[in-house]
Amino acid sequence: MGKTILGAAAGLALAALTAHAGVASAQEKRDTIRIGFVTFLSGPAAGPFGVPAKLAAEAIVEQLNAGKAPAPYNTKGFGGAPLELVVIDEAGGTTKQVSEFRNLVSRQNVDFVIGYISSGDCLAIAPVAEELKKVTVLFDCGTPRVFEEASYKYVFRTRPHATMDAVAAAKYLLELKPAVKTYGGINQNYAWGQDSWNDFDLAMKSLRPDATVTTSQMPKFGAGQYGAEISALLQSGSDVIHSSLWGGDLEALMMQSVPRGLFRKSQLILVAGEPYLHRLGANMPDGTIVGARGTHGVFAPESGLNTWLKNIYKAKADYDPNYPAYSVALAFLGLKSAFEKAKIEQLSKSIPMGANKGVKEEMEKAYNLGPSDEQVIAAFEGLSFDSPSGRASMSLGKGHQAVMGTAYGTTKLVNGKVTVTNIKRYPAEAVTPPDGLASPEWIKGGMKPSK
Amino acid sequence: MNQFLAIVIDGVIYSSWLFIIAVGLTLIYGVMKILNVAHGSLYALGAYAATAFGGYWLAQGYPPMGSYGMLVLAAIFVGLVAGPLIERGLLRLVYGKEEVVLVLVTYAVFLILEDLTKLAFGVDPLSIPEPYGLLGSFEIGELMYPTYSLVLVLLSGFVAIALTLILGHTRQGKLLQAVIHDREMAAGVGINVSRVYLITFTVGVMLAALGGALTAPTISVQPGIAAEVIVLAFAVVVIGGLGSLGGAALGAVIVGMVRAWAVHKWPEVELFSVYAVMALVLIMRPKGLFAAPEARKI
Amino acid sequence: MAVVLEAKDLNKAFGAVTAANNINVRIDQDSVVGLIGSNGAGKTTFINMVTGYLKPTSGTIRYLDRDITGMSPRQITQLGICRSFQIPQLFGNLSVYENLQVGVGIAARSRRAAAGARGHEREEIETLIERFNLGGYRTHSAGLLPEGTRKLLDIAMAVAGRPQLLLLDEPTSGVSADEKFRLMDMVMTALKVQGVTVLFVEHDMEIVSRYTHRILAFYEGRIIADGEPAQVLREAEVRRYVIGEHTPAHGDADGGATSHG
Amino acid sequence: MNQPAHTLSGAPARGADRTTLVLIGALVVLLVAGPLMPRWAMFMLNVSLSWGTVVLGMMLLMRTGLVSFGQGLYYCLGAYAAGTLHHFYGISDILLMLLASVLLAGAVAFVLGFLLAKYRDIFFAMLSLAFSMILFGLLVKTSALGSTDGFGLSAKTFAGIALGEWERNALYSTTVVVAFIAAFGVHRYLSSHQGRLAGAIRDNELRVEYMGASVRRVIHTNYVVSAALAGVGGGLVGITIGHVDPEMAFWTTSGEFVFIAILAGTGSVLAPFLGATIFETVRSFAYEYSPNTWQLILGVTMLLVIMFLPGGLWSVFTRRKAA
Repeated sequence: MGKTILGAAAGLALAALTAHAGVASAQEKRDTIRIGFVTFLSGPAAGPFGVPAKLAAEAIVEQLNAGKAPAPYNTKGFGGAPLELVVIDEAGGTTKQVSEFRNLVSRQNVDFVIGYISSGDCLAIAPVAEELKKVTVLFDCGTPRVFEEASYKYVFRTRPHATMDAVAAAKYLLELKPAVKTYGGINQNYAWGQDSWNDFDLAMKSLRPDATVTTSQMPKFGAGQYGAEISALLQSGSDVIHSSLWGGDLEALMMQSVPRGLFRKSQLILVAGEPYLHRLGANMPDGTIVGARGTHGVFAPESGLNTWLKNIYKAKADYDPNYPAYSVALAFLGLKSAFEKAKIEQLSKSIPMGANKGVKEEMEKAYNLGPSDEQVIAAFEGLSFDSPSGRASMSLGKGHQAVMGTAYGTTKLVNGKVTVTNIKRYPAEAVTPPDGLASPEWIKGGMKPSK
Repeated sequence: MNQFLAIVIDGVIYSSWLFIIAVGLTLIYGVMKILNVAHGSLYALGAYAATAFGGYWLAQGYPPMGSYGMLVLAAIFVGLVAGPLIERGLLRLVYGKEEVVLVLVTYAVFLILEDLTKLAFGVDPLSIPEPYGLLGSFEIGELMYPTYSLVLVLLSGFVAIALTLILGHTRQGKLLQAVIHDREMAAGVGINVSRVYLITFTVGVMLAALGGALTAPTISVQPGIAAEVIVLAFAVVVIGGLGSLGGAALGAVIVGMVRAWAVHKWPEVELFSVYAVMALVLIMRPKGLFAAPEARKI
Repeated sequence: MAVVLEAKDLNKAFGAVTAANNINVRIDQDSVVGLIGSNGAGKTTFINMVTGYLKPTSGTIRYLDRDITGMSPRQITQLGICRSFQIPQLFGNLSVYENLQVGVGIAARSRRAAAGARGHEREEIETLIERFNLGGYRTHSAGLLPEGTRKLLDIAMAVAGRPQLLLLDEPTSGVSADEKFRLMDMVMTALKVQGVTVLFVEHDMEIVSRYTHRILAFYEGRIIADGEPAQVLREAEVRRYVIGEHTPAHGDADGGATSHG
Repeated sequence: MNQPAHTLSGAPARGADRTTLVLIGALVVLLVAGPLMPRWAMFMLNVSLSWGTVVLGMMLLMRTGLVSFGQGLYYCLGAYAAGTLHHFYGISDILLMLLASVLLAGAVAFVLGFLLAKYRDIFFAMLSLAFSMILFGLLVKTSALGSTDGFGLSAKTFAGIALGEWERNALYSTTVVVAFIAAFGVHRYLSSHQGRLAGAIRDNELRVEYMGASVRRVIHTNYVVSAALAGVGGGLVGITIGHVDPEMAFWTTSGEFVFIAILAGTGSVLAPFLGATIFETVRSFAYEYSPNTWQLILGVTMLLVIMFLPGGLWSVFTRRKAA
């Protein structure tokens, strides 16, 4: 009767797993706060984004647990409760990620989830977070679709969405070179590349209707060989070449195109170029327009928090934190602020009116119990908080989507080291559509300031 | 016209790159009837080794020209280490299993190597750009090409000719062809098949690694490059006819040209041009362009 | 007597090699015909053409007044011509029983024998097992059978198709000398019951003369002799080229000749 | 004793009734146990059973001697069929969505089948891979379908009955029942004449043709069936995950199905489901406990199975029977 063993086996396995989960959920909730952290540990996104993000997360958690972060973040962990990270690889596609998210929530019993670099994963995870009623902070994905297509109670995104990258790029370009007649692009053939190009194209059309598109190259993600694309771009003779390439693809493109003098003819815009300045060095042509998808890295305003992040990050890696690291800081500090704001409110509520005995007990009880998810959410919505990248305010998506200003600059080689000069900052309202208005429509409508 | 010229040149460059990454795959299949999914990982290993060797060489301040030697050395090194290791340590234990099972074995090797390379070299992109710029560049029309691409073209041409000569005109080559034609018969007449396998696989790995090593200066070497290359290589060898050297060459040229054309004329379809070609060729010639003749059944 | 099979001016060339050279022959109902000839003489080529595995270069093959030239093996089989193979063609991973099950199953369906096929099939399988005395091997997988038994099963499979014309390609090759007659007796009795016209390729002259009414002697793709066994075997040409006072230097060219096929 | 124990061969017809019994047993156990499990376990089982259904189709092909590296094509089509119904036509009834999945996958397979039925071995694998990669490319180019980001979907009703809170359980139960029907159907099919032909074709096409049966027709039929199974599996996964994207058609997805099929073995219709469950469990715990080396773990597992369980995990059970 071998085959009946199958049923038994499956049953047993599940029983075992169930028990495991039972134990986990038995532990008292808020004594340590378990945070599921999802980021790319393998695949092409691991090097440029995933692992820097992980390093930043670990550094920040250590600091917070030690209470070493600068004010106002100098309380231990979240409101005194130490943090514990459960790190998961984001590789493997949405199917696996949704399963992993569910495991994090109901097998690992994490209290919060912070994660997701890929927009696809963010779109897939958000509804699940809602279903499982788990407060989830998307830290690095850019697609505006998350809050433009739906609204969520449990999902927050502490970085601004990607529309501003394209819009600001177009504005900066035209301020720098008002005479632009023709522009082309080379972007990866997947959602991020396509959206970046389309938004940039729309923005150009509404800002400079007389400028024309020469060519839009769409090499597939990870193509690695760009010989033909470069020839096509060279022949297009564009005044400007827009690119949202990142990571290995961007580096490959630069290595292959600079020796061929592509950018002697054309002005280059790298929407996500900032993290590679230190890596590309001489392969980064002077006068390239670069962004960091927000006021991160070289664009981050001087502040105690900024220096703090740089120092703790450099203690773990041998180079400056790039924008994913800054996004991680935004996520953790945003959640921390919300958590502690909620806790204080709850404490104040917990003080019984008029009575003067039992106060201590009540407060201790409340303190140990920590705030409920409901309270954290209430505190998080519309919250404004400081970060190494400046002040973020959760003012879009019914208070769930952060808006921040952004900045672009131009590279300049100063004795062998790439620096960024001529930095221009754009306030959030100038580059971000108002709540309830989808990005493409807003851009087509002439990008009226949202406030 | 000018664009046509560009298409041809870009096509040729891309084709030679394709040929170098694909030829090892078809060689191994031809002799051992193994479609080696791990080919991509070995390509990646070659690239990583190249950054390590080349990086060391340049760091020592030796003459930069020597870095080319380092690239080749890296490939040979990977071949000599990984080849025997995988063939003797693993493949030998599964010979005689069905082709698809062997594909799965190499798929497992692919997964394992993905993580091992990650553990060995980390996830940060590595690069060795020097050899790419070193030779300067030349102009055709108003288009400038790096001389390195020319080197690539010549080298893959050299590889093609060398292999053809070895297979056709040396004793080893003849033995190899005997094995390709009929394993049992070859074993029967006293050819040491197991040794032929070992050598073939090692050479195949070397070629894969060479592809990686030569690509390293043009890209940033990081996780994920293996998976990208393998399907391309598959497409090329399948189009040409599995196990056929000339097939691999022709397949590379076709794919290379079609892609170059797509990029210049119709960028939207570049993404799946390769697979469209593969499907079309297989539809017209079910076993690829140069298919080996079938043995009689009854 | 009715003619079952008729070949007219049948030619088959593989490049330079002529495997069938202007073959003309008629096979009568219920006759048992032996095909003899050295390797490469074109016997198997002839069978392969009749059963549709090879297309003749020229000429026609008629089966019961129906032109079957260039039909596919499947169509031809469905018309009632079945064959066995020099190298038994079995379903190696299936048991002997399952092999016959498949064979009988297909035959039953292509005959559209609607009448309670299932029950009949089971009996048919049993009959075959008993007639070819495979009872001992029922559950053995065909791949692991001894050579003689593989031959038997291969023939049983052919018979399972309820053929009117049966072609056996070297039924006794690879069978030990003392087994040959037992095997042939078994086959022939099995066939008698069904009333089948039989063509078989054979090298063993004893067997040919014992079991056939008529012999076709092949040499270099031609039929060099056709008639009563006794008489054919007496002919000088046959003695030289077939029975072989000297063996012609064709090597294993029943392979060679048709290996491009 | 002498029954074949290699990966792709047919199982003996004997023990058929036992399989049916186990199937019914599993159906009841799973239906009852599901709601009692922690949600993550129920979800994992839900996904595993859906994959099992896809792999069941693979198994049918393998029984015929064919391995497709492009089942992702139908898996993805099935998912997108369900998805588009929800996303563009506001239809979110589980049954209707699954029906769409089966029909679309089946229809496409019927057309491609005429072509693919001519192919064998690696060429069948490669051509099917090419087709699924072309679909991948098309989807990536289609921004209306969200390009690589894909889009979300969910089930609201079952045969018109509103689900509300019960969506998860309804989905799970549907999956269990679908998986059961699929497994039972394929089991019956395999022990029928037509099913036996699969094994025969795998062993010796020539003889099948020389018995008077059409190899291509059998292969075509099995191909369509396997595609329909992949389609419904894809539909189930799409709804269960609540999101579909082109990754589902990428060659690595198909590779995973082959992986599971070999891992499980083709000895019984129960194997694919067992294989999928074990695969998903191993993977998910590997992700959790060694996020940096989960591929290594999968690879090693695979090698161990190929070396020591040539019949796949399933042979563990058949062996015990022989002893």
